Amino acid sequence: MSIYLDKNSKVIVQGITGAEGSYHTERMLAYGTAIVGGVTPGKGGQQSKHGLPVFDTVRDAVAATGATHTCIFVPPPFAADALFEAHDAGIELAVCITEGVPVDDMLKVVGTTHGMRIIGPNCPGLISPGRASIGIMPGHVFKEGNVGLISRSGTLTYEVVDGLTRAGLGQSTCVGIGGDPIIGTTFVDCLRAFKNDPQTEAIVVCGEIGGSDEEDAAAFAAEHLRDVPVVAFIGGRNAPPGKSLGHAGAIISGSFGTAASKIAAFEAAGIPVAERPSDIPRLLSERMAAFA
Amino acid sequence: MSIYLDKNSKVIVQGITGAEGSYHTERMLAYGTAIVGGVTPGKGGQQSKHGLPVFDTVRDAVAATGATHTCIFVPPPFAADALFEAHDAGIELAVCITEGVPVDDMLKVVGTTHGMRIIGPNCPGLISPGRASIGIMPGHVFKEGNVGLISRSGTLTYEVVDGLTRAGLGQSTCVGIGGDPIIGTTFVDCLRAFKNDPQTEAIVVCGEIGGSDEEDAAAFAAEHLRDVPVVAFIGGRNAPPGKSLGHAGAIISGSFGTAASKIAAFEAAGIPVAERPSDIPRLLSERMAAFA
Amino acid sequence: MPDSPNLARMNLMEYQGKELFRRSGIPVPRSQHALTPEDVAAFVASTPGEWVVKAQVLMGGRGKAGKIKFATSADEGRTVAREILATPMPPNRQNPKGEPINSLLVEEKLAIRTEAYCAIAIDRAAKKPVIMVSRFGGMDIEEVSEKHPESIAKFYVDTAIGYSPFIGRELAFRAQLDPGYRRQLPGILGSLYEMFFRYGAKLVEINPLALTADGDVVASDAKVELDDDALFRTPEFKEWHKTLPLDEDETLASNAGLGIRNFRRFPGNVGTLANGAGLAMATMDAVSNAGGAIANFLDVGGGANAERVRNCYELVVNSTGATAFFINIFGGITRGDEVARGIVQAMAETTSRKIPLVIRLTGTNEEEGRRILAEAGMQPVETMDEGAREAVRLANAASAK
Amino acid sequence: MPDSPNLARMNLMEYQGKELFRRSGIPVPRSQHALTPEDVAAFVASTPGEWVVKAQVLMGGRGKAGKIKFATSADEGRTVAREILATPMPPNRQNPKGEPINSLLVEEKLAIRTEAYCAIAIDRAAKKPVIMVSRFGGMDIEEVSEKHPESIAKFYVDTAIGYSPFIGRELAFRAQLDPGYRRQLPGILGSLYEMFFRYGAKLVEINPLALTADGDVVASDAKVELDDDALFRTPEFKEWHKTLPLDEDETLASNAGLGIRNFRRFPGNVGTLANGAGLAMATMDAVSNAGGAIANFLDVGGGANAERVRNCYELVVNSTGATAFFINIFGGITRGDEVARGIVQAMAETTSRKIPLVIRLTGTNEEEGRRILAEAGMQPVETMDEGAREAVRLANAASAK
Repeated sequence: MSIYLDKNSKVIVQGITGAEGSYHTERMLAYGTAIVGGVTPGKGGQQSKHGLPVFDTVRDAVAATGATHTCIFVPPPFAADALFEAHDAGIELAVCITEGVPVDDMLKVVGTTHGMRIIGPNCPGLISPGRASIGIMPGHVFKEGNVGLISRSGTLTYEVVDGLTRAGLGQSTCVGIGGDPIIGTTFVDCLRAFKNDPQTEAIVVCGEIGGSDEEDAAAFAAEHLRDVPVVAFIGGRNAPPGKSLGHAGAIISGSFGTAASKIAAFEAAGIPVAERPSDIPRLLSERMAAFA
Repeated sequence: MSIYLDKNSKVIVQGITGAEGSYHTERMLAYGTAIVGGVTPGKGGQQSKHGLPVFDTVRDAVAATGATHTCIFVPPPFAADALFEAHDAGIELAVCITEGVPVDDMLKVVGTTHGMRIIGPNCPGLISPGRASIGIMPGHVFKEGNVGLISRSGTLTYEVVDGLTRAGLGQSTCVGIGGDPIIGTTFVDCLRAFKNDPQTEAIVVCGEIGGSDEEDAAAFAAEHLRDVPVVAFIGGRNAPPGKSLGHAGAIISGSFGTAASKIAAFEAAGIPVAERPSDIPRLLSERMAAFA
Repeated sequence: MPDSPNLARMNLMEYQGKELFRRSGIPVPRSQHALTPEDVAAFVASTPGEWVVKAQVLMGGRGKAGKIKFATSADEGRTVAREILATPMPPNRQNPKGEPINSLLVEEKLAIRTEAYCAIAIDRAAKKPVIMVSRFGGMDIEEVSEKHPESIAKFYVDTAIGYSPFIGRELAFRAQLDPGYRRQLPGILGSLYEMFFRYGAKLVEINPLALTADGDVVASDAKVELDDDALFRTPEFKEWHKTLPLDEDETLASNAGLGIRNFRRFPGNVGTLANGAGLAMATMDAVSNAGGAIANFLDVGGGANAERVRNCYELVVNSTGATAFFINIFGGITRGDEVARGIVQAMAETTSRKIPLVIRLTGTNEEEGRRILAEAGMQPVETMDEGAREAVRLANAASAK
Repeated sequence: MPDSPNLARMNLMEYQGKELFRRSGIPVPRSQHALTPEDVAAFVASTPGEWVVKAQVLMGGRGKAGKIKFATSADEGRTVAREILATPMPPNRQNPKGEPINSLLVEEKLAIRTEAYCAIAIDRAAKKPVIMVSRFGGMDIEEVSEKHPESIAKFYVDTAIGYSPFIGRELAFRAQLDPGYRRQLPGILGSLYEMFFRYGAKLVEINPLALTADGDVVASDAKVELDDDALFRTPEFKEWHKTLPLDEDETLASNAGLGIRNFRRFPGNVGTLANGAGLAMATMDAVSNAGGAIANFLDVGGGANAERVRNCYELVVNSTGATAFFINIFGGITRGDEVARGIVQAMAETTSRKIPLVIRLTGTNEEEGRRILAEAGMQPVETMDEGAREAVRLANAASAK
């Protein structure tokens, strides 16, 4: 088992004939993902260069292929529209790779597309190693196994996973939730899913400064994951403090999470925080041994 | 039992210090309705002339009284706002008496206030005889009993109920759903509730020309109320056809229901349609005898 | 009838609809509203080109009726304007009286490649706005609906989400529009959706939505119906409202202080008045069932007071063939005592001729109301059917004199 | 840092924010933007009255710094304008460099009865816009939040429903505003909410929101932060964007073709470049962990090509104290072969001085990338920690020379 994605998940690609969409479709197919078609308005009826059927609309694609998942590669001004279209067509899970989506667009999307899980935007996607990958993650770094991983960062995720894989710690599912202020799926959402996934035996949470998602994750873990080994990492520990947003920003929940506050939250929840990514495999192994 | 409203339902009145709100609050209290307070912005902390606490906001009123029902007497430009406020404060059922609410306001309200039942707008409210009344119905006409009644019209409802009461046929709940194009609760909603109400043994549906709510009700009854005596009445049988809306209107579902189409729908569902309101008690008694 | 969508009133003329389109960012041809042939001539003289002169009426079928003509010079403009204004729109099935022509729109003649149809209306059953698109533009949409029902693509909008461009894209594909529409339709429908809510519309329709030889998508006609109940939001339309032709019944109702939908005349001799549209219809039905012929529909509304009842009495007596008057009041929000006072006062004060009254008064404050009527020497009947029978009897007796 | 809300960039000056308020129907005082003392004098001369002259800067604390002054005559206007423009805004804790003053706003002096605070911001955790109101207007809201946290009333808006006037009404009561605000606040907050989405804001703040002696509610100041990512929607702001002061790092980043948030300098000697903000931060952490001092943060972004890598190299070499350069690429969307070509090309083409490179390259197309580097005589290290150690060693060695 895995969360959100397995090898039977039928996936379409919105923007399949664009340069990035086409390139990563090829890679996802190579990884074994069940990509069943793509969407490019005006190219309905054609075939993509991968031999996949192209549709004018998500609705057409879903009707013809039974797709439940979508991977969105469209420019930022059109990302919210692509998400609304996917939702309207009954898609269950949408991965939005696009970087630079206006935050107010996401406020509207996240507040209205109930019933559809969104990963991202500005994220590398998710992968259930050995089964399927949606997004842009380099598949060869990953290895099937029992560690669930959640990360706000893209390349840092690969870094951490690379270490896990080299240490023989395979992964159940790795989710890159994205670094934007408003995202569809949070750490807590993923933790809840991992909790219910029989394959996942340990969890790595890769956070970074800003926001309060890590603090929320620590609180959730303290309450619901007492019996699961969890290790955390916080990127940007040594980053000098950014400019203060000042004014209203500072008095709203979640706008000003420092590395110290996040580390303290995890430690209070009994979760060790790795000082460097390369420390994660050792800490996790120790933790797993302690729980065994 | 009754539907939507019983004597323990805690009710507030939005617009309690206005002329209509105050007058009908008095009548509702006299009927035995558990009115626990009212809302008039700026008069929070005062008492209404009925001795009820007045609050500035629905949220305050709900917090202080535990109200679950509201009755809205505010001018048309503020009706949608009053409904949004009730929804936000966690009200379960809102009766909107106001006539002349813009139809696009109601499109937004009905499409977004999920979880709150709305009766109306432009309706006389609902009454569970012998228990409680919300709205403007003349309570002395009604009598507790086992007939559920649903009507799009106000005064016609009283007419029909007067006949039922005189014939000894008491009512479980009577709902005036309102005559506007977009309303919160339809015939079908009420039929579903009556189906699940043990007290309700027979149902009267008072429709009128326009829309397709009667046709939908007939279809629902044909499928789900085969074992319940139902009688219908359609107002406006002899009304000469109105001006054609023409164009787009005519090709949309529900915008052009003639008396003939409604009568045919009920008859196809095995439901007798009374020719005049005064025929309803006899038809219903016959029907109840046949089902007994 | 009052509650029926059939009587939506605030129908805008083409030039008014296009003004809303312009304000909402929907492309429309260059144009000028004109009241006289001289206005047309002056405009064409000052702005050379090829122009279309169109009668501004609410009826359809202007082209077939010769009420759309072309002009390329001031003289030609004056001539065709005169021709158009010379006669009213001829009657058709839906508008048996035709329609007077009071103004013209002089509009840029477009080089049209093809035409489509789009509209936003309200679906009562779905409780949603519905956006409709068809590739059959310029035809009557009811006809299209009959002959090519599959050609009309519809999208029911969830108002919690609102409009997003994919809706227009999807509709363009589903309706198999010319590919030239694809880029522009999503934006145009978005503006139309925004306009629908901003101005409180019940229907907005662009038919035809033209695709020009240059590849532009332009609203070639405009049909907009605004919701009377939303006019408080747009006081700027009050002027327009006045320019729209009210029919005789609507004018009478308006003059009597009633809503324009609350009164309608018929050829019979039994005048009626009831409170509430449903009861008013049932009252008409009761008169018909009693073998009578109704003279009118009249819903006095929810908050009837003495003055309003008097006005209604006079309206019916003076404008219909009523020889008896059946007043049927069932009190909910309307209090029987007020109605009774109104009736007594109406009969005391009115200078109009007196016709026999049959009064049925029950519901809220009915005892007090009946007491007042009794004191004034009037006796109410007990039931609606009884009242209808009595009113028919009195009307026929009076008419037979 | 790049993903942090701390670096929101499109902060508008007061006069720009008020222009948006004006367009959005939010009441603002009469005012005139002015660049010179002569402009101020001419305006005051032409429009007699009592005027306030305010420095247009992003920093707070203008009043205390003497950068808000009054004028009732042209001469006085000229004099106070000169005084304000004479010196920059003095530094404070948040802005240790102060801020130059380039323009002024001349504004009607209001007779103020009392002041309140209102704002709309984004709550990341709730994923909702949050509307905030406090009766403590004119104070720093962070200070209010510390001293009177209960005084700040908040409403989290469900974007599926949007704003409705009850929200403003409820906030006015909960924040215990002067009753004079009640009638106008709901409309003002509605306009502010609409503006928030129309212009793609991250924060809109009115502090103070004045209640005048005449009973009008007016935005006395304006703080607006727009989302860079939404600027495509409002091309009219491009001009404004240019007028805002970029700091040196932002200017350097922008000139190198990077996003203004993607580069930041520090005092150390280890230059860094990574792809992705998370990895860039982790790279800085790795250098620190290896005992080194970083010279910069640099996120080359997701789609790095040869030219961009060269630009980044030159940026770091020419603008920081870096004596060695650690390139840390983990390929996902960025392909290792492209990066390798970029590095090779950068070193071949650059006219900047050469400093030792340490390259860590893995992920997508890493074999091809490494082959390219090897052919050019460069050898990548295996891990980030190893690379960081090597870069620190080389940097310290070079710096020691």
